Amino acid sequence: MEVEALVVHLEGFEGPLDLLLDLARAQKVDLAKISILQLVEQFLAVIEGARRVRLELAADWLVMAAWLTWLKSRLLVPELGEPDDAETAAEILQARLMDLQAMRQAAAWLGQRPQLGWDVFGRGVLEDFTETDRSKLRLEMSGLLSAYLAARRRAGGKQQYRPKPMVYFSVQNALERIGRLLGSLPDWSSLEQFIPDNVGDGLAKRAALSATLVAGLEMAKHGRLLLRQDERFGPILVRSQVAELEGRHE
Amino acid sequence: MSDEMTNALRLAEAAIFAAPQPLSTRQLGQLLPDAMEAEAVLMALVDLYAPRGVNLVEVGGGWQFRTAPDIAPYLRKVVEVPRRLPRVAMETLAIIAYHQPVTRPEIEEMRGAALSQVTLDLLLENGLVTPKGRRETPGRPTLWGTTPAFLAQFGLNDLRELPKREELLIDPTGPVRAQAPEPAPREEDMLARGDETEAP
Amino acid sequence: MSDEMTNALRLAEAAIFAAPQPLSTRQLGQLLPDAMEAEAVLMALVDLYAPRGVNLVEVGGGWQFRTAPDIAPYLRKVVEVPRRLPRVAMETLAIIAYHQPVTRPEIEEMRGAALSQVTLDLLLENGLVTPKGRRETPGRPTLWGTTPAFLAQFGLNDLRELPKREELLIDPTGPVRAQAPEPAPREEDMLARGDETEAP
Repeated sequence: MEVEALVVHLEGFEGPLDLLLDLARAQKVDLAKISILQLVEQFLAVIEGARRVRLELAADWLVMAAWLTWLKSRLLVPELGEPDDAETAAEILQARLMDLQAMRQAAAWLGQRPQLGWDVFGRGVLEDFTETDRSKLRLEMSGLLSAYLAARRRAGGKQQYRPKPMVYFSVQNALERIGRLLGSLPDWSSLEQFIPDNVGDGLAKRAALSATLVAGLEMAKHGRLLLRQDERFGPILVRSQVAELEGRHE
Repeated sequence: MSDEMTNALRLAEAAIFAAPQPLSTRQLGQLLPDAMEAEAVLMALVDLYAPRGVNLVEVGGGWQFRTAPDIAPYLRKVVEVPRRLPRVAMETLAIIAYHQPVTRPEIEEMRGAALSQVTLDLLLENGLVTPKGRRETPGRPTLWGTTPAFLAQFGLNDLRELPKREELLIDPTGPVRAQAPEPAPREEDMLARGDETEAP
Repeated sequence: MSDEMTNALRLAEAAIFAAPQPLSTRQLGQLLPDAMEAEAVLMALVDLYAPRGVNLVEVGGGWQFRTAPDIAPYLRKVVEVPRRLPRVAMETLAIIAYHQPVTRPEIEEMRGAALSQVTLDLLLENGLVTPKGRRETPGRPTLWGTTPAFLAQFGLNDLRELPKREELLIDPTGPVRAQAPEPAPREEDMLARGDETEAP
């Protein structure tokens, strides 16, 4: 029951620093003179108490606890590490607590001032004595230039360049064509023969050649035909696998 | 004046001052100590404020402080809210500025859209553009140019102070070149490259 | 009182009543006849309204009428009052006021706790804080600062009216009084104020 109360108590704090400040203030001395060691021990005791009830303590509480444990060990046995380390850390902690304390005091100072809309009120209804004169123009150079660019781009945009769609003889086409023609070629024949006559010249012709080669390689892989090239850069020859087997049988 | 009355007046004036709507006599009565009659307090307050710069007046079923009518004229303030030109007018103005003297069909061609009379009238009314003679071609179309008022509006001393067209990153020939039907040289490039790499 | 002064007072009170924002001494000076010193008129007006239900106060760099603080409890019946800011929001506001311009991670580090969106929204909704650009460091975090509404809300004329950090550090619960190096009179002031406000 008592421990439960402690957990609730912990949740009332806005994070570890908030609790530390509260503990520090409980020492009833100037923040600049508080005992950091005592503070650390108190904090760790609270955390330990809370953990006994609930393990899932928020990460920042545990991080603070771990750091304070380190600080405590250094403060107790300074010769273990560089004593300066612990002193600096203690000073930093003290400074942070003093900063937070100052800000809390500032909040309290603000809070006790008569606040507009709570403690004092301004005029509920406003009279408007302003007249609006819309006779003048507002023009800016940036607006002029962006308008110019927009107009010219739009005019230009109406004549947009669209490349003609290019339809090349594809690998799919080549697979189909070779498959269809292969049976009618009993002996080795040039791969180029499978390129249709109507593909055109230049890029289209080269695309068709590549597609046919890829299709040939694919079909060779699946054992439907044989490919042969007798010399470097020489013509690539094709023969149906069926024709090859039949040839062997003969 | 009794202390009671003084306090009632303070309370009443604060309530009327702070209320977002006119405060009715009944509402005020609920705020005041029982003995005080709201009516009497209000009358006293009206008298108190009568010679001042702010008067207590009855409006819309309640009471409100209002600036004394004789002072209102001193408080009147004119706020200039300059208009902006519509987009179309701005574009037209820009084209006239950069291409003057220019005819209406030329403006339309450059904007890639028809130019309405409303837009041209708007520029004329504001003194930003003016006719600059006619072009001696069939139909003798009017030539348009900008005015000194245009320069003043944009804080320019001279039309030459406008940023140069080239600086604006427009490539006027760009769209035209792109329109060319055959990107022949590029294709040649590709073929040449193809030759090098294509080793059957 | 001279007629001239009476008229000046009428004009000044009307102008301050009507202004949506605190009216600065300079603005008032522009309204008044040349001979009248705005400063003197304002002082007379402050005195005139001091005992009344509505007072003239200096806030946010200008002058504004506000209801007298002692009347607030009665007015809350007439005027709708929003909820007071929770402690987290007040602390966050204090940190922003003292350290502006300040980033959210800096606020969180000072409070040693994450800053919830609810808190930030609350301060923004009340118009107390506003983004003040970005810090030119990686991630370009938004910088936060207080608004003129913050000054108006807390009846401050200027951010410099906030107590100094050293003054804040005097912990009224501790035996600091003798040790603090602060000049005595100010310290006494602060302590007195601190004692009143420090409600644990």
